Amino acid sequence: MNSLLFALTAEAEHGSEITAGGPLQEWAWLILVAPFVASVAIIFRGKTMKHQGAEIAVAMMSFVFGYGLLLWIDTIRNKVVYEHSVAIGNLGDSWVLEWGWVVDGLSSMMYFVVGSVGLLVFIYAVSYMKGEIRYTFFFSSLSLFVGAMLVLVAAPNLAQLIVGWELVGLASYLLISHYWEKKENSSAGMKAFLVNKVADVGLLIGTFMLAVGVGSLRFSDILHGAQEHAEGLLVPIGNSNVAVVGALLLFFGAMGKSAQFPLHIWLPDAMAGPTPVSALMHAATMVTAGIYLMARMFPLYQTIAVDARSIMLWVGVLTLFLTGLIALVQTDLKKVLAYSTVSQLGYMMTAVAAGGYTAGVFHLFTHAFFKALLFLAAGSVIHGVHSNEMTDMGGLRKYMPRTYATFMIGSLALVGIFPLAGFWSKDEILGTLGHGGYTMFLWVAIAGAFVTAFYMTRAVALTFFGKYKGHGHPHESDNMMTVPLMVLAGFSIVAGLTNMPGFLIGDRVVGRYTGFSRWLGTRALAMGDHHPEALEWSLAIYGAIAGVLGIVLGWMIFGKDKETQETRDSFSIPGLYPVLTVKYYFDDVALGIVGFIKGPLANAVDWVNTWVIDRIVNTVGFGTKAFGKIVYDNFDQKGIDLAINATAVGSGAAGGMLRKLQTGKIQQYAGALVAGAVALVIGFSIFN
Amino acid sequence: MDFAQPITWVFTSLALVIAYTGFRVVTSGNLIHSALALVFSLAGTAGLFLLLSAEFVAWVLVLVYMGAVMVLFLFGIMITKAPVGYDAELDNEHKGPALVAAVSVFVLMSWSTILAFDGQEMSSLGVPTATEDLADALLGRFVLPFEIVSFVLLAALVGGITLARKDNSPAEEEMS
Amino acid sequence: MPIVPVLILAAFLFSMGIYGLLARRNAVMVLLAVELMLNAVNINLVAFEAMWLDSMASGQIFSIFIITVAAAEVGIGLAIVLMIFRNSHSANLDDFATMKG
Amino acid sequence: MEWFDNGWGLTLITFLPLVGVVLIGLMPQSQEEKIKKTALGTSIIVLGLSILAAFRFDYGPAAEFQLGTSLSWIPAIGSNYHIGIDGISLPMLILSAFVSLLAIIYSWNHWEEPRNPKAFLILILLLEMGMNGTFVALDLVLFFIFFELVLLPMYFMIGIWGDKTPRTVAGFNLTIETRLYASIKFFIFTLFGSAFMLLSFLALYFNAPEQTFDIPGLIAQAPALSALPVAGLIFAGMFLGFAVKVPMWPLHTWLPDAHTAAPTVGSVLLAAILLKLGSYGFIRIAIPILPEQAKQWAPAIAILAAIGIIYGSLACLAQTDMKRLIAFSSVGHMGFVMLGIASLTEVGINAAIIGMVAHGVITGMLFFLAGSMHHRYHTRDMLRLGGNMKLMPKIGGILAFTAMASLGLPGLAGFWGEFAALLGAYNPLPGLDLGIFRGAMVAGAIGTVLTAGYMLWMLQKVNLGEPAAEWEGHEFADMDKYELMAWAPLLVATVAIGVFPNLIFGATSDAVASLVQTAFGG
Repeated sequence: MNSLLFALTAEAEHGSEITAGGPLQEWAWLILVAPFVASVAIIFRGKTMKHQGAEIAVAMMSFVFGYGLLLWIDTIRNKVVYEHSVAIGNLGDSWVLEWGWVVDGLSSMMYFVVGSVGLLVFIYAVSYMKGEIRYTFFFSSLSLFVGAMLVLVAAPNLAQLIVGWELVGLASYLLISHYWEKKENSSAGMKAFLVNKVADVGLLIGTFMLAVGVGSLRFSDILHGAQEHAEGLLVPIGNSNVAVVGALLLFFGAMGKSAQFPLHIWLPDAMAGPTPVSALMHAATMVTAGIYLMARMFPLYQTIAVDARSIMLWVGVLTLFLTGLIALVQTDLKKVLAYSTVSQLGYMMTAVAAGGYTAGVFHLFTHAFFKALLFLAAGSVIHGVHSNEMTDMGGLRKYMPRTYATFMIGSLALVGIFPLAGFWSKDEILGTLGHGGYTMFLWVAIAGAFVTAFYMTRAVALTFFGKYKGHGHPHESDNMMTVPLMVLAGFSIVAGLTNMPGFLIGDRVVGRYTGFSRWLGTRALAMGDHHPEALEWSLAIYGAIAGVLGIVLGWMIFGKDKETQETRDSFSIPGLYPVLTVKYYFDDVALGIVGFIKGPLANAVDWVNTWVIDRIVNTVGFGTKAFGKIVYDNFDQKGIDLAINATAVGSGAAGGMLRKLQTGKIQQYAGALVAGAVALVIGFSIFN
Repeated sequence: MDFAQPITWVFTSLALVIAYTGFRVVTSGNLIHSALALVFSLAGTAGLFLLLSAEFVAWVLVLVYMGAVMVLFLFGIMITKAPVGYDAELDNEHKGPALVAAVSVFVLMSWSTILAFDGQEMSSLGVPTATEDLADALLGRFVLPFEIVSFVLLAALVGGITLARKDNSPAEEEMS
Repeated sequence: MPIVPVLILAAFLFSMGIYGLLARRNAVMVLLAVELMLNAVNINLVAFEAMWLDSMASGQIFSIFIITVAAAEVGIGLAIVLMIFRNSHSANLDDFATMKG
Repeated sequence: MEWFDNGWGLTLITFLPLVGVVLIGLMPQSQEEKIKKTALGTSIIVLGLSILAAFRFDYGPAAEFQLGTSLSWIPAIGSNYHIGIDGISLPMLILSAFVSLLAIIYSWNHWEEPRNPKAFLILILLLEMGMNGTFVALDLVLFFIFFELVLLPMYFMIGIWGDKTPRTVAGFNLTIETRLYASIKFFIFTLFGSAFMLLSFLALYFNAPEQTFDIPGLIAQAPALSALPVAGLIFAGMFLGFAVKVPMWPLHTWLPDAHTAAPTVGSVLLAAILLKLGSYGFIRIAIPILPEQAKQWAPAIAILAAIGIIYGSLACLAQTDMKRLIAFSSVGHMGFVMLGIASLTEVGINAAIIGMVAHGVITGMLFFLAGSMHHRYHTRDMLRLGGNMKLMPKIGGILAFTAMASLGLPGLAGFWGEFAALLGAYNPLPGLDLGIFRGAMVAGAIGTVLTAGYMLWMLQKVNLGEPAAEWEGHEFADMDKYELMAWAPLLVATVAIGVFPNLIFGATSDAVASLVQTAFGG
């Protein structure tokens, strides 16, 4: 007899699979569980503690960071690829739901990124959020955010990935609408959740297509199926087949999470949340999820679903360029950074789509550090001047030296200045594009680098240079906030070294390839991606020129802190003319171009963003509600109910007639009874 | 029927008494007369029971019905201030249909009786059933119905008291 | 002695009871009619007993039960009549068409 | 424990509530405390017995009917007192006993006018008997009796303790009290469906080669029954009976009215268990007895389910009454359950069962919350509410949690049902029209977005923002201990099933596998 206990546990023994790895990997589930335990503990116990629960969060994050670091080191050293699954339910037809965790190059790198960036953000937030409303709940949600991301990263199958995926969405909703007393903030949270949910439809259907194609939800089975061109994946759909359509639908899901054009609209609004949330979201936990999914499924796009790549490339390139332009016209410091993130995500997507697995993931890795740094530094500025607007800033270099220095490092890294982290990763992306022969996209990417440099220069200039335009006295933040900044600045400088190529001088390679790609081993699958062992000088130069040009131009225009004297979108920037005139009217042209880019073009893009794309979303949202009301009012209430009410009224009328029989006189009833009995007897006698 | 036997005569006279008094019960214009007619009818029935060798039942009928129940009826008549003399209002307006119903029932029953039992004899006349046998049956095979009937009586007793009590009991006040 | 005359007598009494039940206006009279009907049933039972000579004397036992239950019925019935009378000062059934729909 | 396994256990689970009813009936109304304790004790014992049943149940042959008995009941028509449970009915039985107990706990200090705890508790216990009986019955006559027994208590609950505000009837120039309108609508609708269902049961009996009302007996004759010329009509009748109860679009309009008008506990029981009787009927009776007809009807059911999902969600977006919104959400969620059933695969039917349990737990919880908030605000109009998180942080937090669970957040109970139902619809039984099912799946997936939309909108309107001016200066009592006791188990169950769905699948998957195997030959 199989008892209840047996029924509950019997499935757990089935389906567990260990590829390699020791106790370190076997206990890695602890880092998935810890954040959730911490989150619950903070809610129930946090209020009674000295730091209102923040200590639990930080302790948990330290653990995650430490364990993640150990895991990564071990993975790099021993080339471990470990996977363990525990069945949690048998769906029938050989479908099994599983929880599990993967420890391979890709996921352990993500553990490290989430752990390190997360820990620094948590420490920063302890001070940043001091005195804010719902401090305890904030840390609980933040822990949930990290936990959800780790569940996503550790997933060995698509079902668990979806779980983590949506939990990330939930946590972002909670955190973005943290100040929900104001309706804009809660609306921003809703927008994030819903845009993601729309994309999730793609993810869900794509998952079904691929999973049904190979008969399993596991990544390993799907990817093997892709490599072996499994029959189920080649079922034709129109001109295409299941694999390509499924892959595109997965990509659609990734577009939502990773804020690809045109689903990027939620990300700038998400700035409504507190700054540490933005830092975490943009660096480690949320927007990287889409890129991670693409990287995890990379062999699929390399083998059976190659046709999907052109669409991905277009989306990536459009994202990186168009959103970069939007960043030019923002006055909110955090929004500049937000658009910048979208643009950088476009780079990553472009890289992955062009076959650059290493390039995309490497950019994800470096970007995590410098973008977290930029956001936290921006937070420090905001904390100092109590405003998000760059028109309230200026000249902060003197008041906030540490913040200034670290922000500069972050900006330079983002722009891709040698030898900071961004240089190496951007070069790798350009190299991938060049190698793949995507010339046009290569040039757009280089132009994107220029735009990046330009808007970052503007942001730096308006924030830290010129005269202080705000109210009150700005002050440097305390050590709790600046130390994480400095650590992150350190990472931003050295992170690139993990993938340093050799230098090609003549035909001799000087130096040694440190080999990021070797650290990213997943299963024993041919990744088939291109990763240069030597620096591509030509492309590096283009990239560097674009970056420097952007900085120079930006500095020329904004360096003197002119913009804010007039309106932000003004073409004429007085005081600049003499300089430009002196420079052979080249500047005039540049100004015209820049003015055009910054003025009509950027505004047009902004306009399209706000009035077309945003509007469609809003119209669809509100229209759906109105439609719902119309349907409800006209059809539900009038149509179907009418029939029902007619039946009821009809029955009522029949009852009205019948009730006349009820005279209430007992003797009449008795008479009827006797008559009935007599009739029955007669009837029986006749028919018998 | 064999009118040579004395038992036939005894039966015939008893039957006439019972039938006539029964008829009077439902037709008399006077309440008291009706009740008294019922007494006579029951007395006749008791006699019939003696004839049919149901001695014990006959005495029970006399004691319970003619003794107790009829007294109760008379009380009821008195308490409800029913008109003691002749009263034309005693019948309602449905005499005709009632008569039809009664006659048809009578015809049907007699007809089916004759169809089913014509020619069958009652054999045990004149040998009274021993009360001892009745007691054995009542407390043996029929003990459960016997107990249930006693419960019914108790319930009727309590119910009758509750219903007929004039003052509002505390329980009633709570309920209202 | 044949059983048929006895049964016809009982049928006659029963019919009289039905007539009284339907035609009488006073509640007490209706109760009297019901007694008459019960009595008719008793006669039937005893007569059948005499015919079939059941060893357990079931017919007589059942007539005893009927007498008992009839006594209970009269008790309750009269109590109800009393209540009705107390509430509306009338024992006429026509006045109680409260169940009229 | 011999006695327990021989059918006495299930008999007690079914009829103990009746004992409770008799005991309560004998107590005078003034002894309220004693009445409540009797009801509570009864339902605790019933829950204990059903948990004992879960332990005595043999999960090896989960597809067999166990712990049951079969006694001759109405020999004239060959109807037996045949009871028993398998892996499909076990979770439903426990859910029923569980929610009934919580309903009684919640009732401890929440009474709608005209109060009368005695009558109300009697009705709850009668409901429990009907529900438990339906889940253990293995004889069509027995099933039908319990199925209908549930109607009456619910009718009285809505009609007596329901919403007393007047309401105009659409299309007719008349205004009546909501409770009357709703209770009548509920009754007529359900009776309409079950009339056809009864006809179908009788037709099954008379047309079966071996006349019987026994469900396993009929399943054994499934091929012969499916081949009957009238089989299509029989299935149609059963479909009507069950579809009204589920309720499926377009037979759903009783549901929002009944839910809105019913007292809190009534709504909870209605949502948590009564709706499940319909979908349970599909799984237990309609599909295994007439598999060929189920195959023919499946595309239609899938289309209706998909329409229900989209339609329910759109209607939700138009609501301002909180309870009505939750009621419409049931239409959507039961759409997922029916979509799973329509796929006729193991995945889909497993999805339907876990979806039923999850919907019972989560929507039951939502109705509890809506009731408690109505108790405090005396309004359910979401346009007037707002800032609930500030006024009652605990209730607000639980509302947020439950709303998240309801929109199918992974890690909580609602997700697996939706996920697996859509997976089943993507990959239905071979031979079914793929186009229709995949279209329905896409509609269902879009429905999840709409669901998220209205749930978040409700949260924004009710929970977030600053409290409206009219609530200023009011002191609102947050969650009290009875509410905590009634709700905590539901919340725990939501998380537990979400994290470890094997709690349900462990019992169901074998039984479902054998069901599908028998019906469709694998």
